[in-house]
Amino acid sequence: MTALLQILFDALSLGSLYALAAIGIALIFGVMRLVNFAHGDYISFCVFALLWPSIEATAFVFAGQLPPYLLIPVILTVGACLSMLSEILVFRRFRNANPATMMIASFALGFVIKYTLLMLFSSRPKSIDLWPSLSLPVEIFDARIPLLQVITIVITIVILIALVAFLKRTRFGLEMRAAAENFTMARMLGVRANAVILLAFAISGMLAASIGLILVTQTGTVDIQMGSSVMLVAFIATVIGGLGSLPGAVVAGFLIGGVSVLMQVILPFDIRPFRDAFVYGAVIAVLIWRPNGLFMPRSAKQRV
Amino acid sequence: MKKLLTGFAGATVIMAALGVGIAKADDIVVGFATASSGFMQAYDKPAQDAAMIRIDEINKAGGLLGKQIKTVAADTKTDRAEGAKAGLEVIDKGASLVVVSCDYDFGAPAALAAEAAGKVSFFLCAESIKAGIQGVGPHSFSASVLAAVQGATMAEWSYNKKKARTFYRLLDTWTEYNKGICDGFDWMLPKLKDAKLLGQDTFKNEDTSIAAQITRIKSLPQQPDAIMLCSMMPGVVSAVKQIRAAGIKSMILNGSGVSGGYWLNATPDLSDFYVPDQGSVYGDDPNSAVNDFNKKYKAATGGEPSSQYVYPGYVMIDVWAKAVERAKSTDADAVVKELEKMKDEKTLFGPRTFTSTLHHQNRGRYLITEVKNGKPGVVDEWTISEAIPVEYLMKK
Amino acid sequence: MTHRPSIFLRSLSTPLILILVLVAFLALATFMNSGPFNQVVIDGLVKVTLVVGLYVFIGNSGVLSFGHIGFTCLGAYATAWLTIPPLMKKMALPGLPEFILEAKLPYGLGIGFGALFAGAFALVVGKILMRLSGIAASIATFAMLAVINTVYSNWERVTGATSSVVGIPIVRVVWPYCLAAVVSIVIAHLYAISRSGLALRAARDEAIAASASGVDIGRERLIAFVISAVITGMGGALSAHSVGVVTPDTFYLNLTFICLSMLVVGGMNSLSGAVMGVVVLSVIIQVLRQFEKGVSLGGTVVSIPNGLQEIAIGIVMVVILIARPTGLTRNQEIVWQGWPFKRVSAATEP
Amino acid sequence: MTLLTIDAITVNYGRLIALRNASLTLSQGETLFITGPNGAGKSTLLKAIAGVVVPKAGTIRFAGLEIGGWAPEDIARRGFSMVPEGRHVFGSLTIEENLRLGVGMRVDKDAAERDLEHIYSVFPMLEERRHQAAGVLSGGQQQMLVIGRALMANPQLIAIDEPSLGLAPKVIDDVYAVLLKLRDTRGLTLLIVEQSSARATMTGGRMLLLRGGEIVLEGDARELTRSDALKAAYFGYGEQH
Repeated sequence: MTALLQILFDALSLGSLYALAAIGIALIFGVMRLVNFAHGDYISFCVFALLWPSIEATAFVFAGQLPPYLLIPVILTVGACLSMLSEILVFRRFRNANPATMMIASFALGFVIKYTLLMLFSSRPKSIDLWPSLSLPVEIFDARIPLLQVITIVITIVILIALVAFLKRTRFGLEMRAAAENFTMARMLGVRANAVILLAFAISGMLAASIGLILVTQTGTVDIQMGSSVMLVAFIATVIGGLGSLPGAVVAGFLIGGVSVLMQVILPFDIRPFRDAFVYGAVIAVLIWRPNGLFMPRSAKQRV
Repeated sequence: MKKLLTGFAGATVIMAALGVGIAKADDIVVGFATASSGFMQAYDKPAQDAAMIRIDEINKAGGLLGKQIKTVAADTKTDRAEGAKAGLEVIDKGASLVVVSCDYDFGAPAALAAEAAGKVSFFLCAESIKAGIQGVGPHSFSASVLAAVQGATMAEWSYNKKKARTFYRLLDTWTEYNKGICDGFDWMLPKLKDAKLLGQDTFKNEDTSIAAQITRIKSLPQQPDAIMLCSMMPGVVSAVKQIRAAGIKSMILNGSGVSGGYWLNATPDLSDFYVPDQGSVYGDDPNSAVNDFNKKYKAATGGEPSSQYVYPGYVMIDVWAKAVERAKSTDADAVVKELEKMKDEKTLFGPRTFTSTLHHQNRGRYLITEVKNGKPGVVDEWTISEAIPVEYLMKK
Repeated sequence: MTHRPSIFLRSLSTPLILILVLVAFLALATFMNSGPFNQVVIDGLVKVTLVVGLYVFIGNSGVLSFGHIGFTCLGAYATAWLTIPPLMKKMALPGLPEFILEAKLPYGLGIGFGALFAGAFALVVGKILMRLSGIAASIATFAMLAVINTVYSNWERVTGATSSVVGIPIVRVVWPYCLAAVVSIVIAHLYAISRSGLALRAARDEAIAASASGVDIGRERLIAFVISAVITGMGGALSAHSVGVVTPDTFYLNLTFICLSMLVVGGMNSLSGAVMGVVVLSVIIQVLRQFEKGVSLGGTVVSIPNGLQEIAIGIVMVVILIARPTGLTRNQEIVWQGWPFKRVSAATEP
Repeated sequence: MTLLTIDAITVNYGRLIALRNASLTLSQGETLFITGPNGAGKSTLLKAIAGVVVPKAGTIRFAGLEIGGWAPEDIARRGFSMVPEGRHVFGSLTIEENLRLGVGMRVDKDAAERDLEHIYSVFPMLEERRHQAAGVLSGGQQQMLVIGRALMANPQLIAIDEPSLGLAPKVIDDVYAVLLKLRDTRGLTLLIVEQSSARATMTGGRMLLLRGGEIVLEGDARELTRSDALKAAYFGYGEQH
């Protein structure tokens, strides 16, 4: 029973990360058909924003020393600004380009961000102990669960609720949903395209920042690669969920998190290193079964 | 099209201008085909700096065979295809010793190029048995000690000095280095009477969470005395943090990949954490000459050595230069012959032995560093009771 | 149809021009006779092979594939299995079947079998994957790459897992690579003007109309998928012989993105785009790299910090794509129409 | 007062010329029907005004401003409301959300609420299902919704591409009644594309015939239908009613 509970928390906390990242990607895809491969590098960038640039092995913690009530808004702002900046400088110029071109442009942008970080901080992963008290375990029904896992899940739920409230209850949210569904029609109704897209990028950037904060608290590491693996899974989750469908992205994020934890638990030792092969095999199976994803938005067909 | 070709021709002219050898005939050239950018840069650069210190020392003391040692460098960009180019480039510039990247996988292309050209190649700090005869050829060496020795050292030392009897093996499948540590551990464990493996698991370095693996340890009927953690940066920090966060108190044994205190601020209260080191970067080495080297390194680079992986660079030039002196030539075959005669050759960072079947260390003296309340310090020294057989390592 | 021959000739000029460009590089390398420069040219020719392979599928079908580097991996390991001296193989890869363990083929045959192995694998996997289209197909191909990578990274006894497989004969002469690149261009051109290639491009541009006129899109895609797998598999085998070492992580995301970028920057719907993308980006990279090492201009050495090359190439790519969203060749083929070169639309003429 | 002036615009999609040298003017409170066979460029003309396609040549002035090259949202915000062909409801939004989308640019929120009530009173079905996703509506109901949504913006000029398509005759009557009432009370200007001229004859107003991307005929709707000019201009294809 306690083991089961533990596994449940493992799956939920991993799924939370994937879900948050998947929303960030789905949001942008929704409003402008862009699969943003730079998203993972936004995550890394936000994490590096905790440090002062130096190529020494020891991390020079800078912003990371701020109290949480300042640090969180600062990092969220960094994420939002980076994301918006990339829209203004790069993606805005690709409004009518085909998806492949935009995808490669986003990859090139990510490349630039990654190597800029590499130059400023060197490639050696750095260590930082952010909010050590979150690493302590808590007892839940006899299971000792790291507090951070609980917090990750709670934060994800809070972010999801806030996002739903924003989308459902505000004017901007309404316009964003409309723009995600039919961009041109929304514009003909006076929805300001650039503002909506910029806002979507800002939210996406803030989501990247929150993932970065969770990751760095959990791993204690600041590494250039750290966003990439999350981003890849999130990208897949977005497709499985049905591109552009936010609920789909969330569900698929949790699904992939759950499946990988489950595989780690049930696979025998000799096959365990092949875990990802099974996970990706499952991805192919799902795609064959439902090529348009689990939750295809009603209007997606005509556009993709 | 036309523009394109013109541009291309221009580029090649530039290349040709640079490609011409720059070394004087009476210099001995050491070529570094290492990473000055990309991921490996952080590992190659410090060891290369240490090598430069030894080269400087030799040059100041009158040089090698009466000649000055010159260095040339080419960037591998942490890319294998670029590595082959870099190797060819330094050979083109007359290198008689080709120094290649710290990691076997990234160093091999350049080392293979050197081998094909009949030059001696040295891996800066690769710890796979392939970094040498087995994976490159008879002119290739590594300056470090096999990863397996680290795993074996930790097992034997903890068994003898810490009374560890029950073990758990946690392998990060990312690199050969990680597997090497666990191979050494696997070899040693059956030799230890009553020592028992309670279980084992794997993870991937990039896994953001190893919660499932930790749950498996915690569901064991009995918690292990020691966890052999075969992993490396950056994933290892995350793994250690999560293991301790989950309340697992077993001592954690490691390879040298976690050497150095630079990452410990991620885990400020870490205790019962043990690392094998070739020399101490913490300023408390039993050999004061090592502490002197650390000062010299700081003077040359502006910072303390970040980990023990600085040291093999120094050892490398040291043993190679000795072999050149003894052979009275930089001719590859003669130098190799002299290197292979070395048996427990003293260096600043432990003895070195090369034979005609192994250009690497399958046994070696290690300092044991303990991390206590987040502070590292040398607590012991250990040399495994017997060398790990080459056949065992090759089968792995 | 009196103008037929002229169209045929003009379309024939495309591969000829591209081949001439490659042969010019071969000649230059022979003339320079410098080890490092040879390696640069070899590397470029391997990339040409890979990107042309990608083009055969992506360019004709319009489906972006993230999986082809998986075929590169298959080809590279296949030639490694066949060409490494048996003694080394028995040590490093004892899990291989007996007849492969005993084999010691010349590298040419190794490359050939590598290409065929990749093609055979693509035939099996393609039967399943080619039912998909659009972004679902892209993700499915990526999942295939991830599965291949995971298996090759962990199958200790057959692939040596993550450790480098060594002992592959290193080929440092340029002409085999040039030959392979030329062969891949010829195959790509022949496919593009074949009935299947035409049908597939028609389906790419007008999916509904094409399927209404009886084009079996799945079948045509499968054909393109297999042919492109053969070419990318061959490229992988070549890359194995160019460096002498293979590891699974060489054939993963980085290479995938680099090759896709070269294709898209060149112009993903045209063969000329595939070749020019590689040539242009490679030349820019080499020039930037020279600046990293330092270039003496008028007596003063100009150099840029190490690592700036990667940043610069990223920016260059974005700028090219902003200026030419459909790639350097604007998705058109370079054809001979007297001097200078002129382009025609790839949609109307292959 | 002239509300819209289109002067010699040409629109092409690649090599295909969809609209050639088309000019027209429209005064406030006027009704203009555009008719013509399939592919004549009717929808393209509306899209050009809306800013969805950018003319290659020519100028468009709306409400006293040169709007050529403007973004669609900016044109909409000047008081141009468009109902494109093919019922673009936002399927995942509720009916009321769809309607409220049109209000975004208005400052007179109270009046907007009254307009909402008004639209609900004309199309009671929409009110009944106001909190359901618009995707579940039938084709005709969706048509009502998009017209209602366009009116919610309180535009000066509304352009509707084939309002009758898929609607029951009774509903068509209702739709026109609303439009004409707004024209008479608020001075709303109507620009309506209809493939047939029947409705134009019934409603009255000006009519314009497009064929092959060119304006071939223009005049009073009733007079044109009475004379044979329209039929002749439409030729080949014939009148459908």
